[in-house]
Amino acid sequence: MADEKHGDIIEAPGVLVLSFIFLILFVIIWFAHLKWLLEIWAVE
Amino acid sequence: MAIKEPERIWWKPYTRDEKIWVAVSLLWMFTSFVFMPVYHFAGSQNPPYETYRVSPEEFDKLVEAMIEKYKVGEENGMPVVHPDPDEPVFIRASMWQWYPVVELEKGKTYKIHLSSMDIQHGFSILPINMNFMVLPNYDYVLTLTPTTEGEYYIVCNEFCGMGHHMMVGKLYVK
Amino acid sequence: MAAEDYRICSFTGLKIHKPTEDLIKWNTVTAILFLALGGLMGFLIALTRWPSVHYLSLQNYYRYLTLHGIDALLLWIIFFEIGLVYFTSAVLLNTRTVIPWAGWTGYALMLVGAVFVNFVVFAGKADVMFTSYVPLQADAVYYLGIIIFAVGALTCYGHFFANIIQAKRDGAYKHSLPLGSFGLAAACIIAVLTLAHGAVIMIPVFFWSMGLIHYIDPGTYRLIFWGLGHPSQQINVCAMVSVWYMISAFTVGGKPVNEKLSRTAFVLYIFFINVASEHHLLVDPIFSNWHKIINTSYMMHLAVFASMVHAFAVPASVEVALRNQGYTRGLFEWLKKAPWSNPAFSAMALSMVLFGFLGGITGVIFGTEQYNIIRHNTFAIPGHFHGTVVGGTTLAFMGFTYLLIPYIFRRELVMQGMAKWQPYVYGIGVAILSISMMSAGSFGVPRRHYDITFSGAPFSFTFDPAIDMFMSMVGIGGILAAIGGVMFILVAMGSIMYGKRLAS
Amino acid sequence: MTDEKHRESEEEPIPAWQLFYDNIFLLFFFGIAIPTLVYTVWGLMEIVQIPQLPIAP
Repeated sequence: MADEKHGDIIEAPGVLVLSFIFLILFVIIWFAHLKWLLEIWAVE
Repeated sequence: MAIKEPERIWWKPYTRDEKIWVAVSLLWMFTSFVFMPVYHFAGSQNPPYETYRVSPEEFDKLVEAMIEKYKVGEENGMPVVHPDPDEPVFIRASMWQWYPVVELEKGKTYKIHLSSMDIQHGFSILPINMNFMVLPNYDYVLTLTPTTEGEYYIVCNEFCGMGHHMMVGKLYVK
Repeated sequence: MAAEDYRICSFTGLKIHKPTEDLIKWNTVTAILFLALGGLMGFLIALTRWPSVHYLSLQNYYRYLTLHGIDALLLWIIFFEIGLVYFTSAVLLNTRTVIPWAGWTGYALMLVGAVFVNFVVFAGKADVMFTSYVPLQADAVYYLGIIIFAVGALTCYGHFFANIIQAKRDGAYKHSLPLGSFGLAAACIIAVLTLAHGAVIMIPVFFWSMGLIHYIDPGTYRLIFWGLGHPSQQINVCAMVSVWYMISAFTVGGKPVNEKLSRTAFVLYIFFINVASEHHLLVDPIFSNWHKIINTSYMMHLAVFASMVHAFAVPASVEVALRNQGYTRGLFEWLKKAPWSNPAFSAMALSMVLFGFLGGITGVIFGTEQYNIIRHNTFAIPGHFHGTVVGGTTLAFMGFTYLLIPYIFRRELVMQGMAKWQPYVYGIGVAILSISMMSAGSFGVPRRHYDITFSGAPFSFTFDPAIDMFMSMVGIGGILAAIGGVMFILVAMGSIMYGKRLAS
Repeated sequence: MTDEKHRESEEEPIPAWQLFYDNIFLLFFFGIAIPTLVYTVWGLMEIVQIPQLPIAP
């Protein structure tokens, strides 16, 4: 591939979509744990 | 190829998909990592950090003194104490019991001291599911405010020998 | 070096040095045998945690659990990684192993240590779990075995550096290591740190177990032990990621889309992933919040970012390669046309999915100091690391074994029909196992626990009835994973012993 | 860095970051130093500074 074009192309659109699915799941699971955390007693 | 030496200069600009993914990953990682220090100041559930050295003998004396002062009954042969919220509470771990049974008042803040007489144990309050480590020769002080009433159980969740599965204690919140 | 010591691999065109080939063969076969033993233990443990089966006796449960950790987590993975050390530092560079006798010495020490540890645990003198937290004490032979094994492993990991220095002198590479070797370099750097921590703590504990030292501070032990225990898993992560890149290259001709991106991710691993050891100490007394926050938050997230980069870069290398082969229709034609019946490829793909979705996400969450309060030492933790180490590393290494059999052992795979299905059976089994462990753990079910009905306890706690289903699924996932494991052992050992010889 | 022999034949200089990444032993140094200081040494310093329990009998 030509170097000057390198910055502008999307080489792996499929993987980019899959990666976003992964990220969305990550965020959902993370916030589910925040909900669990808020249910426990106060401790410090 | 991952199995061949790359070309002489491989330090090249990113493609657009790489830039997008790097940017969103960094953004999400940034969110997740500022959560810890921010919640440390803003939130009310944080790992306690108050800790001291204490020998098993000293700790045992503190436990016995508390039982003498605040004992209100017995359950399954184990003393039940109802300590004053201003006073420290001591819970002793040993193979294989949590001693004694403690009654706490809802909404009051307690200093709960945990230490072990012998080996390492895991302090797990169920079903609320809060977990802390208990080490011999160290005192771990939880500043705990129970916010729901009921009967709770303390289960050991660090392997401590063949009686590990029988190491269950009790905690009341009234 | 005489030219007749080399042969040219007919599949890859790589130049393979005879002593290197022997070292890879012996380390790989030993690894597979320990996987078989560790897997058997894991199967029995899963059956025991299935409430309606509850198979093992109290004593055997903890004994086999200790052994499962040692054999499956330590021995299988490290022996295999030593094979990878020679593969990436000699075979990939078309050069030789510089000091074969050091390789054999390391191998012998590792084997002796491994046999010691297995023997003493089987004999019932070390029911201490993988972590052997002081003051819980095992027989001195146990610690001695671990130390001998670690010295052997250090010799072999160190050999990587000797090989690449010599390779550069010989002109085998000019500037940069191939990415596969670079990943293993990261693994070897982490290995040196890991084994140094191991020496610092295991040698005093060995003297303590003989009565020569009277006291080992449990807090110090935990700090240094996890300087050994968690980084040893980071070695696996680096080795696994470079195995992903190599499988992508060998099976579909994938090349890293951007060497800069992939190498940056490895460099972040080298610098920052080791401080993630702090995960284990988040709800310990002793350490200040800032020690916990700096180590897990600021540092660790840079390493997690690196994993997210690899999670993109490896499949992207596959996509780009397949698009170049003409599968360009729509977003996902390449995915449909990927070689899903090639067990090396499917093992790599499943390994990435399981590592990322199950192990990775939960690892980051459980490693956050606040979340750790609700997950520490619950069954969710083994759920997490069965996602990373079993679904991720073990499956990736199984996939790589399917490549080593033709390239190094020069045998054709036997039972190819079974080999084709093996990664799926194993992967699905591990996924069920891991998900159900994490679900049960979110209700507070403890790990390393013989009986969650607490029979004989002064007070008896009853879990939410939902956990019965999850704990039964642990058993079912365990059976499925065991079937997948047996399929792997049959195919791998069958091919190594009876596969059709391939001409070189 | 021993660059001379490459520079003879090839004109474009190799970027500094690439040279850094290729220097396995420099990476080795940082890979050992960072976790040892931030995790181990700092942790040991905290362990030795833990006070005695003031209310101990």
